[in-house]
Amino acid sequence: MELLWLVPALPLLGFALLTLARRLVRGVAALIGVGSIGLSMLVTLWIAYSFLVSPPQSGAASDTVWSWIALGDFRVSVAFYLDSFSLVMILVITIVGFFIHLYSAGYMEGDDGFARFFAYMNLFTASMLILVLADNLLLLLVGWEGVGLCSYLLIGFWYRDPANARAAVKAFVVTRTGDAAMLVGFLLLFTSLGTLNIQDLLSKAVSQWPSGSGIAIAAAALILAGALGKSAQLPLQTWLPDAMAGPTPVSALIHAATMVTAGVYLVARTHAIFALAPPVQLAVGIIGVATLLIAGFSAITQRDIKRVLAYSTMSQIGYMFLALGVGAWGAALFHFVTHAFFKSLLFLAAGSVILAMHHEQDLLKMGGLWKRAPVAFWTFLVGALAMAAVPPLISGFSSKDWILSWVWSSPAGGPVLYVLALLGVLLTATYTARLVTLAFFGRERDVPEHVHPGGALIAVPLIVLAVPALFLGLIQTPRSLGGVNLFASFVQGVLPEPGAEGPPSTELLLMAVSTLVALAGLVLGWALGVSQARAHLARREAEPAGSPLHRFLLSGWGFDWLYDRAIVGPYRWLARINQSDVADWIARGFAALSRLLNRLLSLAQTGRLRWYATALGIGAVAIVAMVVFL
Amino acid sequence: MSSEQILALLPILVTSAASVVVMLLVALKRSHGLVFGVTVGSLLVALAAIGSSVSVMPQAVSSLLIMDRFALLYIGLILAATLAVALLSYAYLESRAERREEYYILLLLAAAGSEVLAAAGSYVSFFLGLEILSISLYGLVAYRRQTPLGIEAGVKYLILAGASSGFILFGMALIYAEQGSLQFAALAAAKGSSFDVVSLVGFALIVVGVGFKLAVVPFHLWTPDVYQGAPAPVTAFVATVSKGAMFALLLRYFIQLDLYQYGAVVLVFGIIAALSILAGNILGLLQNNVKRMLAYSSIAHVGYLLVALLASGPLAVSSVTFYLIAYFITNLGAFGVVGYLSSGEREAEEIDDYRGLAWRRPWVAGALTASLLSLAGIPLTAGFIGKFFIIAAGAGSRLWALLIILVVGSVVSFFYYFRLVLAIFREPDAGAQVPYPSASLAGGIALSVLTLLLVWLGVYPAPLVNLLGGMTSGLL
Amino acid sequence: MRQYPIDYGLVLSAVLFAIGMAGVFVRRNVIFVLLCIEIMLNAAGLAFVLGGARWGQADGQVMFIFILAMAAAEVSVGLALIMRMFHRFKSLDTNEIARMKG
Amino acid sequence: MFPVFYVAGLVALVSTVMVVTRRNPIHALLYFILSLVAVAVIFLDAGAPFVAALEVIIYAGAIMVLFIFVVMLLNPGVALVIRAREWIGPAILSLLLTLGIVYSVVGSTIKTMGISATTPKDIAMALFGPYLLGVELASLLLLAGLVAAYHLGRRIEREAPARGASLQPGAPVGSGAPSSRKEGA
Repeated sequence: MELLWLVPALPLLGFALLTLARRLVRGVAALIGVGSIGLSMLVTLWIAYSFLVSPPQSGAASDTVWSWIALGDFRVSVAFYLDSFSLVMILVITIVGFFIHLYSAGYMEGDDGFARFFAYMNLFTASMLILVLADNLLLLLVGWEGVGLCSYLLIGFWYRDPANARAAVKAFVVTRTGDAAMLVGFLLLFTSLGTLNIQDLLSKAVSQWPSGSGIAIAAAALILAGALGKSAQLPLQTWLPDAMAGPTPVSALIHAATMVTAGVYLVARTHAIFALAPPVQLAVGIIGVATLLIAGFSAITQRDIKRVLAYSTMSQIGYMFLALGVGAWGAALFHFVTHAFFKSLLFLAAGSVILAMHHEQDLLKMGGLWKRAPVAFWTFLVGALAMAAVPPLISGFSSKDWILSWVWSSPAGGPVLYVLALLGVLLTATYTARLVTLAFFGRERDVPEHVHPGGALIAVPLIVLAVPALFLGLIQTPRSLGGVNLFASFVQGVLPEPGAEGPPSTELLLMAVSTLVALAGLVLGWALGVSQARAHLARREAEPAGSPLHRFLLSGWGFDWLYDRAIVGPYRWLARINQSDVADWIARGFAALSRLLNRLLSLAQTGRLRWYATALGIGAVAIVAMVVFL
Repeated sequence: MSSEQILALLPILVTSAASVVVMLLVALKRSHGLVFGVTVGSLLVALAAIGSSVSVMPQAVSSLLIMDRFALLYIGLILAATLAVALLSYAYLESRAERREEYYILLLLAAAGSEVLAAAGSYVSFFLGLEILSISLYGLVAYRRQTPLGIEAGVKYLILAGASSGFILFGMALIYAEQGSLQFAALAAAKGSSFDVVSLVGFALIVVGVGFKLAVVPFHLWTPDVYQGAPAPVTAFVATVSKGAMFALLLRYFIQLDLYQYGAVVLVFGIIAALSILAGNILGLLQNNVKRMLAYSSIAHVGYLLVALLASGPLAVSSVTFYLIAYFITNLGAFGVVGYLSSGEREAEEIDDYRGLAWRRPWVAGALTASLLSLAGIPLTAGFIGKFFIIAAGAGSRLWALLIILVVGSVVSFFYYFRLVLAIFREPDAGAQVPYPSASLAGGIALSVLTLLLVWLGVYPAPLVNLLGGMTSGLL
Repeated sequence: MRQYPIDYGLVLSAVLFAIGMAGVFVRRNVIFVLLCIEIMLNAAGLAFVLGGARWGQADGQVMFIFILAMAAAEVSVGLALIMRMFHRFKSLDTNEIARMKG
Repeated sequence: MFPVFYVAGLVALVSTVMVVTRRNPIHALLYFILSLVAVAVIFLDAGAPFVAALEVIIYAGAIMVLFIFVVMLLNPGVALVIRAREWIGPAILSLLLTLGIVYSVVGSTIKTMGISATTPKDIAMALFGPYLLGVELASLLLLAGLVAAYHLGRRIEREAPARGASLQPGAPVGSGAPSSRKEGA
């Protein structure tokens, strides 16, 4: 474990090199940028190997690098903590991160800010690694803020467009709102428990606070607020769709390996505190399921391929929060792992599609791309099936099914949450199928003559990532499908399960139901995609009207009309309500309030000396009055 | 006066003697370079003199000045900040059609006044130090006496500072008439369990004057106007040294008289702190003038400092001082960049002047960005550690309401700090490029040292924290 | 020992101070504003001297002398600045110098 | 019953109100001088003859004269001829004040007032004993005033000379005044 510090240090070194040496040859910059993560990945693999071969005695190891702040009894060190949980995290971050970096070397080839891009990406990965390895809250905060800063830098990477800059500021400010509350939560923990060390903190909390006590609820709620911001959950989710302004590999990194999963990590890491605060834990589940549904509805109506994926991330993270809410910590982590692989795959494949489309992101203008960009198509298909949770090999199926079974059987779960989650499954399958249909099948609508989906640097990461997206589910399968339990047993020590599992028959039944629902969603999504594509073509070409029968057939047996009334209409309605982002109102309200107060207070700044002097007098009178009469 | 006392006073003596020497030099020959050299040299000597003063402290020099570790620490801070201001002023003054030499006399005198404030142990030295500082500042703020804004700022500052001096004096007079002594220590001994009403009113009036100098709500209205109208290096001085000296005095006064036990006093300061944080940050929100924006941000930062002051306990003095040091470095850096980019004819104060700075002056842009990040309290800067200490101290004293306001205010402040950062990294307009003056060596050195300190304190604050723990323990 | 009305003296100084303060708030002519500040300073000086008389100390009068020095310095700088202002703005009205605001 | 305090206090009060309410700065200044004299009488009455003298000599005699000087410079149009009815107020107040002084001088001496007078010697002992450092600091204060007033008051050269412009004689205000204050303090 002595090498642990190298894991974040290598990308950090890469960042430093790339920043200091400003005029690098492209190849060298790529070598440093990708190589630092690659080395970090190798170190991580070595650590994982030794962890598995000779696990540390207490199940965890920590490594103090240096003492950062020492003030009396108060001591904060730069120290890293490794247990099976953080090991899984760093494995995913470095592996997925490495392939995203590799892909970027191809994707960003012509960009002016090539070296700058890799510098930020390295810093981003390093921050995330610091976050998950941090031994104390302060260091965790450093990683947390670093992640925020890098997301700001990367979303605004193409800063010449003011819209991108706005999106960057939005992401930063919205997540900061949650961070502020989280900071207070950390302070509450620190002052009431007297330490910043996370493990000490958790054990003290468990021993000192009774379950359901006010302080535990307050602490959990405040931490949750921070997690909601970073993980883009209701009501702080609004920054995520706009964050698409950054280059596609950035989106992949934000959505798969870093940033949005930080909230999941934080809640899972402090799960002992959440377990002491049942109302907050319930809130986690409810927020998760609400985000899952709202984001799902939004995803169905989006035209921009990356926005669909963005909303899908929100809804998938919603699953993780739902799992956290019912106490299925391990299942949440497992969904994080599978999601990291299939979502990065989806984003990178989408990036390839976008390249092929000459930076066109409108789904309605695509179509028929399956034969023009075969690598992107097949890998995207794998990712999409994983996300839609279609059995049996696909990784997303195992993790989602694990979550669903716990939602049903955990004491904190129940049928209501289960039904809502099932609706989420339907939505997920629908928007995924619609996406695939619109992008890859049907007639080519506005596809350019020459299509360049990218070279080997783009194809290789896609193919490599497709493998875990397909097969990763095998390490943790339901009992009726082999009952492999590798993952659960690996993280068991850190992330216990919420209770006893239900009988296998129930599990089988649940699995069948969810599979059926997913399949139904696929059909629905396919139909939706076909009808929308046709409508788009019809609008464009304004075909002459034929016989009624012809029109009936052209409109797809009237299904269009039916779907329009029965499904699309309500969907649209829900989505329209949500498209203006109901929850955005809170953020906007805060901004508007600040603006209003600013105007009011600015009225006082008249520039007139007489008024300034009078204000001095008013203040004097007020203070004298307070001192005398209080 | 014994030789030990003279030794203890050495930093103040050197500073005041330097002002006289500069004046004599001006009488012989006007040479900007020479005067600048003497000023910088004497400030360095005064800094070195602190080393010899340490050997004889704590030392009460008559009843007026108390040269203890606390005073010497703040004197060192004041001298270092004045040195930075002097370095930043050279190029600024050089590019201006204006007499330059008087500036250094006034700067040295203002520094001397601040040092007296930091060491004041009685109302007499409090008053005299304050007035030396104020009157030098009248001259400095209005130094651009040919420009309407300079005059406007000067008149506003003079009238309001004069009125606030009146408040302070009357408050002191009331306390003196009631207590019969002008010394803080005697008051602390005599007051027993509680103050009488007259003394309380007197104390409230002193708070008005102190609040004015610290620019806290509701005495903050002058701040943006004076910051805007004053030359940029003077603005840096007003924002840092003048406030820091006043804060040192407030801290000593607060602790010596143990004002924590008076609910009303604590409440007054709590309300002032809360209002300053909120009003300062909200006023900065839509500000397009960088100097005014930084003025509003400094109002909020004094609010943060007051939170730390109210959080009594072993962390309070250290955390106040640490934050103050971080605040000094950060604001000197920010205002220093403004001064560094201001040319003979115009101040670089509009946000558009900073557009694309990163492409035209990457190092200066780096320094400004670092300062802004530190103001915002982003980790790995001095500002973050400072804010962390404040929050830790506040949480230790369970000042939850204030902490929440502090956090809300910080969130609001990100908006305007990052607005400026964004402008810095925007593509510069091809057509309308603001002319920046040529780079100056002295200013460049000052800015690089400040930026390095800012990062160093953010990454490895432990040595300074240990030092502060030792330095300020004498007060408790 | 006669009872000298120290309290009334303090009340008088407070009233004088208040009149000066009101003048600072009300007057627009900057010369008057400066004059009103002098009234405030003088009132404070009165309070110091009376305080010194109450305790039979010289300290109050010493403080008065310092106030005198400060008033002199402030007035000389203030009047110089007012001259500058008059030359530049052709007015002594403080409302005229309100270019910076907001 | 020693009404001196009350009489002088009343005069100070009324004349101060008049200062603040006048339109003509010269009138205001005259009222202020009266107010300062009244305060000086209070000082005298309270056993502080030395500062009473300083109040008249420096405050009324020098600082206010400086004010008058500047008002005259800036505002040559100010009515310098003071009309008869404008004499009435100051005259009545001065008369009252004089009566008070006469009464106090006739009716008693400082010693019999029962308040121990502070002699100039006491003050000198305090100033150059414990407050020696304060005197030094006051000299710095005056130096600051001197330099600031010099810089601000100096005439502005039209041709904007960049460096080493010679000292212009005839600076309108400021350079002479503070040094005279210094002697007084």
